Amino acid sequence: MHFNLSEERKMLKESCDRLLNDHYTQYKNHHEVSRSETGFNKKFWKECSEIGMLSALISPNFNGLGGTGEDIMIVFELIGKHLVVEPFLSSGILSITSLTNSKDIETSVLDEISSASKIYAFGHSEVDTRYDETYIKTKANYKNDAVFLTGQKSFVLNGDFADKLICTARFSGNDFDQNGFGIYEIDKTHCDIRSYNTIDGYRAAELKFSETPAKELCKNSDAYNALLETLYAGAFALSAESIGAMQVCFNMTLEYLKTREQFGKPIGSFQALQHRMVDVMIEIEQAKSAVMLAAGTYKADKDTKYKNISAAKNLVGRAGKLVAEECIQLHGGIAMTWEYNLHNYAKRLVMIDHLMGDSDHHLEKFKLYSNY
Amino acid sequence: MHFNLSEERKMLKESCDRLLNDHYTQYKNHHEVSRSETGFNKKFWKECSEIGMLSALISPNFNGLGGTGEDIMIVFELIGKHLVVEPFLSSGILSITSLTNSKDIETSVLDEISSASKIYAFGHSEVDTRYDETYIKTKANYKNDAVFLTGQKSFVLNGDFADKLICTARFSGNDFDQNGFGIYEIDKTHCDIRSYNTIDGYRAAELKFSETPAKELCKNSDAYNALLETLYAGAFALSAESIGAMQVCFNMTLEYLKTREQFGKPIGSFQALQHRMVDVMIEIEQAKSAVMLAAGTYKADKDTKYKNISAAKNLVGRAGKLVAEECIQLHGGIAMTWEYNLHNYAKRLVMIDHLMGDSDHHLEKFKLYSNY
Amino acid sequence: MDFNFTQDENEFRQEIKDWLSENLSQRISNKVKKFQRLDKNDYEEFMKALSAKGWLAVNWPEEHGGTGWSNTQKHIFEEEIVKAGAPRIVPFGLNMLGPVLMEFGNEEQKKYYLPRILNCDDWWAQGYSEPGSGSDLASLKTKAIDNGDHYIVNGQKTWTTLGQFANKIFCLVKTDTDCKPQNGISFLLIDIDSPGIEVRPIITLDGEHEVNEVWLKDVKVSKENLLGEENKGWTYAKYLLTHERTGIAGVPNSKSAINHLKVIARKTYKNGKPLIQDPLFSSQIAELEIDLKAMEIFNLRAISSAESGKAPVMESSLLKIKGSIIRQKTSDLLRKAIGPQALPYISEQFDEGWNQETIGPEYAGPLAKQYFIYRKISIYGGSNEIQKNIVAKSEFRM
Amino acid sequence: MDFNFTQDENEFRQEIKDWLSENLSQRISNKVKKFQRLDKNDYEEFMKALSAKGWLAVNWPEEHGGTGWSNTQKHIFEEEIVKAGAPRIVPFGLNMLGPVLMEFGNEEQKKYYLPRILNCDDWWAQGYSEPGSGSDLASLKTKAIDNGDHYIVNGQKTWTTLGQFANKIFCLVKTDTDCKPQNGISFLLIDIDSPGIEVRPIITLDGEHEVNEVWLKDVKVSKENLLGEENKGWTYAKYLLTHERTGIAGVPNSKSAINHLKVIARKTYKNGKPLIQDPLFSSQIAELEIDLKAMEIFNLRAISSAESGKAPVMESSLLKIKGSIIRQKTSDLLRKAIGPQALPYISEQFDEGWNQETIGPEYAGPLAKQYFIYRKISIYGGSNEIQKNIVAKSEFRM
Repeated sequence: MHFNLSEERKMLKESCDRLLNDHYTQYKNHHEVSRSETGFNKKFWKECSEIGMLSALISPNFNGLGGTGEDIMIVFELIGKHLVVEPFLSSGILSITSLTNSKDIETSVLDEISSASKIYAFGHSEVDTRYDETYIKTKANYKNDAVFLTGQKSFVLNGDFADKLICTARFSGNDFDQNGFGIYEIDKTHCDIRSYNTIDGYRAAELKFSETPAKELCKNSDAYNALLETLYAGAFALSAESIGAMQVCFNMTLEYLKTREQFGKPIGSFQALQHRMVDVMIEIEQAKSAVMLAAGTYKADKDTKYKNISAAKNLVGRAGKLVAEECIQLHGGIAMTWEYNLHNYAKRLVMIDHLMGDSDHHLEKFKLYSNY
Repeated sequence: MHFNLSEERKMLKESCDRLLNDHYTQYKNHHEVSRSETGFNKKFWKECSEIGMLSALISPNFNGLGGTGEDIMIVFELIGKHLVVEPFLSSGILSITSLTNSKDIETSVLDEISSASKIYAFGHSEVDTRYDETYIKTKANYKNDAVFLTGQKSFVLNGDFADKLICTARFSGNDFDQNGFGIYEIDKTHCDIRSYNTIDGYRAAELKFSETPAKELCKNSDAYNALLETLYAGAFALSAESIGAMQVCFNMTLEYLKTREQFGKPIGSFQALQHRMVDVMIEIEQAKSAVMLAAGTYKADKDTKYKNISAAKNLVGRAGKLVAEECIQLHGGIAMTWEYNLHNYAKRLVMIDHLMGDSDHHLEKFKLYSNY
Repeated sequence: MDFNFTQDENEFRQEIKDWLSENLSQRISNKVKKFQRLDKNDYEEFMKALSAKGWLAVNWPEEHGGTGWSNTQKHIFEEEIVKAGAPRIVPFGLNMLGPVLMEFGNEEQKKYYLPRILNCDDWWAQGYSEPGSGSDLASLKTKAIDNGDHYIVNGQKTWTTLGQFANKIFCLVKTDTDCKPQNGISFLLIDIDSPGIEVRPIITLDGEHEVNEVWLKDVKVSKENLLGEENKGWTYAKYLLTHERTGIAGVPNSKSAINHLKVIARKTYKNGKPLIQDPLFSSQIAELEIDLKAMEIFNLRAISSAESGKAPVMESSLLKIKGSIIRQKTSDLLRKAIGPQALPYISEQFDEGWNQETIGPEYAGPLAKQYFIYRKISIYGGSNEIQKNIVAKSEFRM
Repeated sequence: MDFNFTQDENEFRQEIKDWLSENLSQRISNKVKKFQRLDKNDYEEFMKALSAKGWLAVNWPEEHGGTGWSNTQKHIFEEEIVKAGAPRIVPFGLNMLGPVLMEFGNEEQKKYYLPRILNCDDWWAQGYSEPGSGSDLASLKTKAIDNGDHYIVNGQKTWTTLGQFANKIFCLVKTDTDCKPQNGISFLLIDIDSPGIEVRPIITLDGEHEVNEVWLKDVKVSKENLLGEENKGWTYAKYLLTHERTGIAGVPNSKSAINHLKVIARKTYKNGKPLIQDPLFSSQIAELEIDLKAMEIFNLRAISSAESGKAPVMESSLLKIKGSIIRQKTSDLLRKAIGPQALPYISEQFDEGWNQETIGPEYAGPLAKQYFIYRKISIYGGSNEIQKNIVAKSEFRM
């Protein structure tokens, strides 16, 4: 048993960190990038692909160079550390996972993604879905050999600038059925797209379809399984991302406590604040540990895998909120300003809890997979 | 609107406090009293009655001198302050409430209780009842004009030295039915009694009956209503008792923080401890306020009454645990010794949560009565 | 002990309600309820109406044009204006400067300034905090140098709420640096359009402009504008800070926020059932509601004890702490309730008259933003940590 | 990163299991599982069996008769003995004094004392804490006065765990009072039956006798029994405290406690359903279980980093804090689970061989008692507050 990264992975981590560091100078421009017309930086995205950050997310079975829990953890911790707005989650994790869990997928499709020549988005959440896994109202209408989608996906990360959209739609059963839905691919050009920014400075879109021609990727139990794999892959990647952001918050706060003076001494010399910093530190270490456990069992049987990812997402949700709230409070007024970078990390930490199931949702899932 | 006690009640409070103070010198002997053969102090009990502490719990309609929420609050805060083991709760609140909510009750019975010439106990909880209000397995068997009880009541406060026992038993329906049970009076001599001490130094008993002759006090919806009134009266009195005990814990801890030195200064000068004391202080004030609200609406419509008592019992449960745990922790080692009196208060605070519904139970009841 | 409002108090409440329903414009209360941005006119429209009715200076004695209301009446009034969705009554002139002027100002100052506050002629800003001294007033650096009949003021103030609308600012300045810091502070009343003053916006983490920095460079301030005595400003500043804090717990705001939360939890579904029926989520709401009910009584106890003449200093600090926790937890549950609907941020939604379709229900729009900005509640006006220090010092005597 | 135990480690675990099933008597493990009082023989029976097998001195190097095991092996061993319901290995001689002797003792002392610890000939007690110095060792007052070839010791030690069974005690004493407190401390090895020593019981809040006061009055201690150099005791004391803290989180104990909790929550009914299906209660268990799973990995990370030579000082403190919180929360849920069944306290239930009927299920008996006594976990061995101070000082450098 050991917890060290292999030499190879250390190198991956270092080269990615360097690239991200250069690009996101002072980590200050993620709002600008995501508010730009394109919504992401194409050149940078290409560079990420070139140093292997995308193929690190794909298993060798599909022509990738990674795809293990550890690879995903490394990449997404860095994404959290640098507040990267490029579509790693939507194209790199959600779309790739749903594609690789579909039938007869061609490796060339994945190559397009990993080479950054195509961007995919994944649409599942509808306006009322909240975190219900199979609450799908978008309709799939089969006519002869073709299928057409009608409905609305409200919270599609990077859904505006993606080339292709993968989404869930229902062809039978009631709105909650685990059966009777499929995963489909549709072309961006066939959707009514409304683009918006999220409160934490990322990019998403609401997509409307009306009898839009689609391509079936899988359906029924295959679709259910692929959907679960996708949602859990997303929850796992977000958990790792959260760790990166927590660490930045902690470091910024520690630095501030050492330099900011009140009543003639650094505020970090006040015992009440020190003790709260230790509480924060403990929860960050706990969250890290939970993510490591999920990473280590990412290829295990599904019950174990899902249980540990739900544990991680639950803990990361709780810890992320604690870190966000305590780091703001320990800073005081300056943390309330737009100018000071902390709020961007705090927002990301909290909003991660709004994606792919919040801490309450994953607590229930943990119970489910632990046979409570 | 005002929160002051009337002159009359101030006098009641002061005279009771004086009596209890004299008796429970240094508040150190409640274990001895409850471990004595009688289980309580007869002389003291008589004195309590003489200064009106018992009739303060009974409404003028039944020949008492009080019985309002405020009266009960005043008496039970003092009981908590002095860790009184005499049967105020069992005889003074639970039995009186169940009797006054029964049909055709004679005032003379209540006079016997308030004059301390008879002690009643109330038995509802069976071994598996937990806090379920109507989970009753003890059987009532009606034969001609008579009724006989068979079963077991496991957690009867002061059930060993009481003269009479009032208890619930079921004559029809399933174990959980709100109908089909009654409240009965039986004679102590007809029970198999096993006496024991509780972890917090009080006295209770397990009672077994087998075709024991009983007297019906009420049944069906009357019994259900009387039972709810009784359980809520108990929950309210315990909430007030908790406030008295919390205040003692807080004062002891504050005193200790001021006098105990470590690293060359009083430990109370450490900011981290000060801040935690403030947190404790806030929750005590909150708990007091919730109990006052419940006292003020003790005669209101049942939904309002029960909602506010459940709110108080929930908050007192949470606050009591916080006070118990924090006061021990802030003391350190000395609080772990039998010799130092704090543990008796801490134990009482925590065990109050095990009587008449814990904080989770009352949270659910609060939701019920608030139409969630 | 008596929990009921008197007949008179109930009638008083009805009078407030009736007046509000006629005099608070639908336009403004709509903006407030939708968390839209208020401009100077919005505030002034409502305050002028109150002023005309004689209800603006809630905390002032009648001799100065105040209401002379009891604390209970003030509490009722506050509850009703929050319920009605009124904008808040801007407190800097009315509740901060006003009482200090009455206590320590000279006759001319009182005669000149008090009516102007009452008539909304002046909009005062607060010049207390400085970049280096958040909670530590004694360390302030803005200096006023005696220059005959006037001072020359140099320095910087910050966290000046709504300073962009102000024409006046009251400032704590150092007039003596050779003594204990507390002894060298004076209290100046300054025109904000004096040459050398610049008000610069601070954009807060929600992207909004409500607070400001105020830069003072060689600003000439006549000695007539000194409040009270030179170097006694510390006393006035403390008087201002401890005066009138009955509303500090924010009970009416939390009440309406929890109601809002329950409405949303009824409209939001989880596993096919309203979220309010979800055992875990509803328990979080219920616990909060219990805490709030208790705090409401705690607050009334403090009000009632103030009524009988005791200054509720310790209670104010405890209520400020608990009040901030409850407001923040409510905003936390609000954002949690709506799940992914918390994600979209459409800044235009918070402009008056915006009527496009939202992503998700309209109520979802402000909730995440609100959660983040409400972090300030435990920071401003003396952070919760400072409040705890105050209580420890005054109550524990440690 | 690799989470799997190696083949060797798995075999090692099996070997431990097998040995325990044959060598740990049913009688003792029953007492442990029922939380009954252990006497000196119970401890020694198990420890002597381990000693005979060569497994007693888990943390000692092989040259001194230790196992020479890796940290991972120690961790596995610890897990298995907890699972099996073994009494704890009394640590005062083995894990506290032993390492200090090896590092700082002279040859004679090592030759004499180490084998006696290994063979359970000596039962050591710890003489660190004093009534006035809980967490503040520098302030201790027990004095040793130089009297030629021996010292005369006077003072009082407290919190001496299982001191009633000990025949030896190691004590920190002041040998110089004219210097900085830390510089005047010496480390003495003392026979507990020396004239002038009295061991008095401290009854803890659960009514049990596990800790003691040790009074020393004019106790003669030969200078041969000085460990290391005079006035260097502070160094040895710190060495002792920081040495070997991998088990500090109590992971195996919490694991078996949570399993116990889940078993009880399956047997206990609420509204006609097993309590483990109650959404609120099961969520509290699940959150705790998630925390524990995370802490187990955190603990393994610390062990693995210690394996590669880094002293996990900061991790030890964090694990001690979190470990105590998890154990205490588990004991809290255990008492909550059983409702009124937590009330009865029958002291005789905790004596060996007691077989009367209980009030409520047998497992209910110890749960409230355990909850109260487990408050000590966040107090002893350096309270959580002291741990936080240590982390702040060492990691934050503040």
